[in-house]
Amino acid sequence: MPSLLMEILLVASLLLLGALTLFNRHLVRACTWFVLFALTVSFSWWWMGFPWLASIELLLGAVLTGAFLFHALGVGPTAKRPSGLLAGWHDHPPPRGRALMRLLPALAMLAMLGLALEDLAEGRASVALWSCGMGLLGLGLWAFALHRHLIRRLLGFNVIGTGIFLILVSLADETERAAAHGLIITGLVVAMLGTALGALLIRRLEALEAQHGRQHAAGGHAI
Amino acid sequence: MIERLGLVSNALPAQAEELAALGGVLGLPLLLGLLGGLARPARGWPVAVVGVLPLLALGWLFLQVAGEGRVWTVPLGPLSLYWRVNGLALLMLLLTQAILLASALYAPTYLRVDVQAPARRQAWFWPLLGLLATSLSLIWLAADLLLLYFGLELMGLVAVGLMLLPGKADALVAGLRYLLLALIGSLAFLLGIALLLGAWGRLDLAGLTEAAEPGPLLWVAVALLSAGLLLKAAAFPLHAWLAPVHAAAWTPISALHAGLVIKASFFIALQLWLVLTPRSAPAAWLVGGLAAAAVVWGGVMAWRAAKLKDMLAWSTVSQLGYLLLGFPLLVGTDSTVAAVAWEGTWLQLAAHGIAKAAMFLAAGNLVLATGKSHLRELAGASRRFPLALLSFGIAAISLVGLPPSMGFTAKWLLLNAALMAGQWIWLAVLAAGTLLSAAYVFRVFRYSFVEDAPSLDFRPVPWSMDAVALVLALASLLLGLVAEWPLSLLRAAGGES
Amino acid sequence: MSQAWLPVIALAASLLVVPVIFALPERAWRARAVVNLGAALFKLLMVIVMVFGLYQGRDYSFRFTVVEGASFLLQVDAMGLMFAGLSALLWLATTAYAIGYLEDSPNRKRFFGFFGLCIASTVGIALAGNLFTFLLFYEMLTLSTYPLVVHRGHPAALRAGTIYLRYTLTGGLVLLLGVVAMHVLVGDVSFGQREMLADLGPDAHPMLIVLFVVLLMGLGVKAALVPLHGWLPRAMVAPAPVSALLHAVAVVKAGAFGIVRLVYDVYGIGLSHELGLLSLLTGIAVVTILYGSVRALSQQELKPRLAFSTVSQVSYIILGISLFGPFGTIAGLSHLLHQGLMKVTLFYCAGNYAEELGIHRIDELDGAGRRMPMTSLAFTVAALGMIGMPPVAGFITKWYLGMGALQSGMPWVIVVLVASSLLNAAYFLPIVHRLWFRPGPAHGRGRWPEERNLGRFETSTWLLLPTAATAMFSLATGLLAGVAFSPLDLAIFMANGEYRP
Amino acid sequence: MREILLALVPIWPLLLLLRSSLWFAVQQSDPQRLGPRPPLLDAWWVSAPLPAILLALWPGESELAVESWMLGGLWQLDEARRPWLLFAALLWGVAGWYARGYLAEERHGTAHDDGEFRRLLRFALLWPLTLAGNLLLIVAEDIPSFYLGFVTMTLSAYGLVVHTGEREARHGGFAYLVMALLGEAMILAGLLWAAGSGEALTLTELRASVTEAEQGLWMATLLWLGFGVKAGVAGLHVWLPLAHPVAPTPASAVLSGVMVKAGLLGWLSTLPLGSAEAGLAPLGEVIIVAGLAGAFAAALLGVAQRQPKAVLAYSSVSQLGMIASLVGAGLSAPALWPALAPAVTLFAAHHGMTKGALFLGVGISEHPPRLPAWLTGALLTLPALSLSGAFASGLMAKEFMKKALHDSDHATLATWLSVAAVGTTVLMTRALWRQWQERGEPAIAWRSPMALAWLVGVMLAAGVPLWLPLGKHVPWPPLADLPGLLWPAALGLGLAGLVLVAASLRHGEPRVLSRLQAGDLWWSYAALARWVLAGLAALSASLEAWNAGVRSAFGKRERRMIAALDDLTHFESHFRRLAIPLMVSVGGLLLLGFWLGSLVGVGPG
Repeated sequence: MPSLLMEILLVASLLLLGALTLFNRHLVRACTWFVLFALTVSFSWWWMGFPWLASIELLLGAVLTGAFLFHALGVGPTAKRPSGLLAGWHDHPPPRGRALMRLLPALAMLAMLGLALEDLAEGRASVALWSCGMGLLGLGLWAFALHRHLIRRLLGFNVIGTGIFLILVSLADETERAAAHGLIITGLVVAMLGTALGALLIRRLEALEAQHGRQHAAGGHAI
Repeated sequence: MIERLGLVSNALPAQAEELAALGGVLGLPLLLGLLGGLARPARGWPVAVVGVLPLLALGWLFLQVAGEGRVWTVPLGPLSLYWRVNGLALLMLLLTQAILLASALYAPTYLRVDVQAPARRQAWFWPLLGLLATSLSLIWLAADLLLLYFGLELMGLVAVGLMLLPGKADALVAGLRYLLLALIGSLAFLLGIALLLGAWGRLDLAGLTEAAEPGPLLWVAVALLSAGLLLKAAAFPLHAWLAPVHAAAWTPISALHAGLVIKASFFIALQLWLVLTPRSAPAAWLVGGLAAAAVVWGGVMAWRAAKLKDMLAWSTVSQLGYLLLGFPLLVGTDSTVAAVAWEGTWLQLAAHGIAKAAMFLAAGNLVLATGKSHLRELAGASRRFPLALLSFGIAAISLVGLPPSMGFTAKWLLLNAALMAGQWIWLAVLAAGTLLSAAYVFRVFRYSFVEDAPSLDFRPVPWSMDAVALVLALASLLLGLVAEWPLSLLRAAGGES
Repeated sequence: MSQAWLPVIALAASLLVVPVIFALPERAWRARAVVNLGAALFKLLMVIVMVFGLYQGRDYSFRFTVVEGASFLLQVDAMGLMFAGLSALLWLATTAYAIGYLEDSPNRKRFFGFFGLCIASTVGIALAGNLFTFLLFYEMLTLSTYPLVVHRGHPAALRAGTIYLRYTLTGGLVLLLGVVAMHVLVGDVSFGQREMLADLGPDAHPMLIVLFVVLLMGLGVKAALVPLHGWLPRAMVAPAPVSALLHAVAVVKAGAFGIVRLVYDVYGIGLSHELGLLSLLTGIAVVTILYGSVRALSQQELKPRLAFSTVSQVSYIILGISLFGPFGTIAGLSHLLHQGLMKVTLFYCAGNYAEELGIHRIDELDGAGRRMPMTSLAFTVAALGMIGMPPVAGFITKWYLGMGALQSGMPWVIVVLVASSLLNAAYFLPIVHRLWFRPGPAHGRGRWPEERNLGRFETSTWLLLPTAATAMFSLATGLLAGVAFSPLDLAIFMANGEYRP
Repeated sequence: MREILLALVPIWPLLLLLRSSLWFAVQQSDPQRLGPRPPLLDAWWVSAPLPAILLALWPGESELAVESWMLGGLWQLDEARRPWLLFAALLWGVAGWYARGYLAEERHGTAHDDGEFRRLLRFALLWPLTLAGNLLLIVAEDIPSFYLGFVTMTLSAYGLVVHTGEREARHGGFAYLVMALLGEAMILAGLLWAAGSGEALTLTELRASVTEAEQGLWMATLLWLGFGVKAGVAGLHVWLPLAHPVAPTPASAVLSGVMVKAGLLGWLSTLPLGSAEAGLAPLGEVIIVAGLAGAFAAALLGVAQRQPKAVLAYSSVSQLGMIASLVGAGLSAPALWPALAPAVTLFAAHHGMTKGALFLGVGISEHPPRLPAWLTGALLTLPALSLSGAFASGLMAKEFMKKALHDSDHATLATWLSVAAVGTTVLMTRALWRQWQERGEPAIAWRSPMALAWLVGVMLAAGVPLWLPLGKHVPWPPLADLPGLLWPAALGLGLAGLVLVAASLRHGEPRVLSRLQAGDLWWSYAALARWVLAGLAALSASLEAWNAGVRSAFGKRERRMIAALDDLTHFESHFRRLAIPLMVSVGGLLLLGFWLGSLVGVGPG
């Protein structure tokens, strides 16, 4: 019973944190929410009995990825105000119609997954886990399609990744756990590296554009 | 079909010697890359001397399999990894090594001559190059999804890293887009793997062949895998990231990327289809439709492109369409058709790899020599840079698919297969592709033959750069006549079913 | 050394010249001339050796597999040798001519390199032993002629080059599709294995007809059959030796030769006749002959007029082979050579006029016979040959065409022949008249457009000798048509082979 | 020896030609040099027909087969060819000799005037070439050689016709060439058709082939018309009166004397005369009618001419019409032919030599030799009388012909021919009258080549039946027949006298006559030809325009298409923006494909 309660709590908090990460208007805050989100994920791994995963998630997901995100924003321990150009740049929230349109891919993806999992999920333990994963996946995809802001897209990517990891774990048996963990670890490393590369790139881009005096141009690049 | 892929079900644990050969093929490039990063060669010849080593390792590996395909398992903790060595893998490895070696030979002089290549970034070039070689080799050799995923991710990140090396704003923006899309693509790939793992509990391809049963789950999994891979392979509607990336990248990297990197994704996708859904012809036809669209759209865009490198990048999109035709011709067709299409597809892959690499190198020489990147500014090039233009032209012959080039032989096989399968529509696609590619390629020559051009400043490039491009181009031309040789390699180690 | 290598050596002789020429520096024109002429002579020698070998019944063939079901095959038969001989002979002449023509002009290295490649492709086409190999060299020819067409690099040349490519590449593509279909249908057909298609039986006949039409469309572009001839008059902007080669030996002839191969060696004349394809060819040829002649009438410049004349004349070859019976075959095959000799002469002359006097338009030719008698004489001989006047080679063709027309039961073709002769006369004789009988600058009226005194004689010796030589040859092939190894003799030899197997 | 002579018949003139042209080449090699010119029209040059004369006089038949010559050369001199070869060669010789004198002024002018030299050089080169062609066609037995000779003669004679280069000359040459080409075309068609249907290579086989062929009548018609252009068949004769007056006199002489006979020889060589199975009788009738019509019409038109050479040309048409009617008789009544053939040959030779002498006489009347006027006049009148059939060879030929026709159902033809002779007489009178009016002052020595050649020509012409190796004896007409033979001449003279008197009374010539230009139908032909040519040109131009139109339309469409494509490239940014949705939809699409696949159950094997 407590495990079920805990499960529901975790799922709810993960979804909530994910949504906050993705849709918070304030970028620095969104990044902060992301760190919290990663911590929660790490906790979930630990709680499910995967301490290795939990520690790696803690290190790569929460600490390093968070650090790189803040680096991209230009927020550091010394400078409280974000100095990155991107931090000051906001997506204009799209009109509602378009926002709903952008939801379509996410829904399609979820539908596909639902179709696939229909006959598979029965008898497997953690329905909550994969539904949480699917929720995160949907949210992430929507955000990714909706936003054009680079950092937000990086965030979206990380959230989607987490969703997929959750689904993966939910589907894997005891016997397949090793393979699943291999995949997840690889994925985590890739996500971290990707974020790191993205963050470094953003900084470099800013430096270049500051050099050339093309303010705001970076945001103008459709990415 | 499984036999062609070398995926025999009786996997044997790898012996020490075999393991060493495998390690040599995978590890040597990485080692040499690190070495290169430390030494930063300024001339081509040390690279040439050292670059032979991976080839030797490859030869050793070839001796290990001694004429038939093998699948080895290598235990890694609780996991056991599956490796497949057969004719196809060897052919791909050879292609990889050849193009890599050419790029590596070209690079020192290029980096020295191109003033815009900062020294600090040059240091990154060599290790990344080694890493790319390793990841590619991994993909060719991997026989389970975990290894494939690992290789794919590694290759994707390294490719982005290489693309970003010039450090110019355009390159960065394009590279960022590439990075994000590649990451999303690999997520889709991962999701597909997750489904497969969940359903059948195993990731080795040979095992999956036996275990997988058609049904919504398999379909969704393969659809997700394919979508992710097609995004990485720059297949038609998902190709948008490709051209800007190439326009800004360093020449040898463009050559590698167009020649090998996107092919790896295609390779995995085709392999998965053949393993998991070898009978779903209608879906393969849909891919064929994408292929047709790719051929036409890529061709049109290349034709209208104003810059030389853009043109080449778009031509990659178009040529990838030819490769995607392998899907309808290989999936769900009978074995005689498949036999021809099989050879045609891989030959096309090799042909495009070599020819495109040669074209990029030659184009790089032209751009470097004129200092201009627009087609129009090539006026009079035929008089001033005959060698670069000649290399470009010879490679273009293969690209267009005119005899006696490799591209022609591949197209010949594909046409044969299409006719044998009664799929006439692909004839039209190949024909349109040929005409479009001729149209865009000959634009270059048209401009280069202009005689009354103003005499611009230009600096001749060192001969070694021209030589590398020329050798690659000649290879793409002459291997068409002796195509039986690569094809026999393809058949040799277990390709024949 | 095995006999199989002889065709390979012949091919390599012209192919290996190319890298040598590209390696030589631009200024080394003497070395280049030596290499060029040496290779041309060597190739001529090889062809002669092979001709003798063939008459002694030796079998030269060289084969290796390219991909499964398609092999690279060089083989020597009478038809191929005839074409190889033509190309070898005219290569020699044209090389000499080109050396003179391009004296002191830029990009000679490039020119001669691609020139050699062009001829190598022609030899390849001649010696190709199956459709696949033929296609290989056919496309190579397209590519190697493009730089020659655009050689001058001015907008008109570039435009012409683009149009040339549009036509020929499309044609090559169509041919490729046809050849692939042929391979799928019956596999690798060596030239001469006619029974393979005949054995397919009547069910395959509709398919075979469609295939024939496809292949014909592919080949017809190069053979300049109406309505696929549009590139030819445009390609006139090329330098004179190129035009000469394009019209007389390489491109146009390659197309015509391909059609000859298609009819005789792939389908076999019997099957072609049975399928009614010969009538189709006759129709196309007749239309082309008349259309080309009519269009030539209204051309005011020399080279376009010659170009349309080529359109018309090449179809004589097609007409010849489309007439069922040995005489038609003889006419078609011998015209392959005759037209080459005569047309090359005409183009040399046009080049001489342009180089020496700057003449491009026909009305500038008044009285040129007095200034350049040798050239004008050569022109007259070749023009009379084109009209079909004896004793120039063209008469032999016309004679056998007439014979063939009756043999195949189509006497109306004679009307076409006569009409074409009259039209030919109508556009050639005025030129001849202007040359000899109209007073012009040589008589003190007006000035030549751009006179340059190129040599001791009427013009440079390099230009004059090939012109005179080919004119002599076209006269001799007609006058001494009965001599052994003359084109007519070869054609009769082949026709006997076709009809009395 | 005979074979060598036979080979030399066409080759000797060509060697002479080569000699002159080599001289010229030496000249050309140094254009700056204006030293002494090589002598043109020298004695060697005149010797061109010598081998032919020798051969014709050499007894015995000869044959020369050269396998490698074109399609297999076969040259022959048999008894049928001998008279033709002899009279042709003789006339060529006489005319050549005459030309040396006639062109003496030009010859002297060459030293100073380069243009003059070139013009004469052209004459000197083309003369032997024409000669070679003419002689070749006589000795040729294989069709290609025959046709080669015919074409060579026809084409190179153009150069002789336009020798002076004046406007009339160019026009005459044009008429000549156009009609000749028309003739060549018909000959070629007929030859190809006939030879093709019987796979014939020699003229004998050709005649057999025409006999046997189903459409023999049409082949024969083509050949008749084709050679008829040369032989002046009514309607196709128009070039004769145009070309003759403008050509230099020696050229006119050979043109009218020998070359038009080539057409006649063409008929004899290609039409199956005397063969009963040929079934060409209808054609024969047509030929007779056309011949007679030509004979009369030409006489009428000729009288109206002012130029003596034009009158003589019309007379040639008239005479050739007569000969043609004899040939027609041979076709319509094959049995008659063996008797008729020698008559035709004799008539042809007689006309050739006489007409040659008459033409040479025109030059003589312009530049009379220093001889007594009565002698010159008599010598000028002699061939005229002969041609009218009132004297010498004419009388004998007429008698011979009448005899041949006598006891057949074509006896009426003889009467018609006699009536035509009236016209000839009138024409002769007219010609002599015009010559008298335009006579020049005696200027040249009687020993000069011109005068001597003329004298020889007149003598030879007068005695044709005596020396012509006809193989048959030509008897003198018995006195009893004379009135029957002479009345046309008498009547003609009377008529001419009347006309003369009338003319002298009216002081001048009737205007009707002056309106009849030389060349009669040519002018309407020219109009027709212009119309046809204009039509062709218009067709060609409209094709050109259509082509250009299509091209520009294509060009426009191409530009529009390229613009559209350029627009389309902007669409690319959508792909960039929508990458993720596109990826998902590709996935969905594939899923759909798999689902469809399971529905259809596709999957062979």
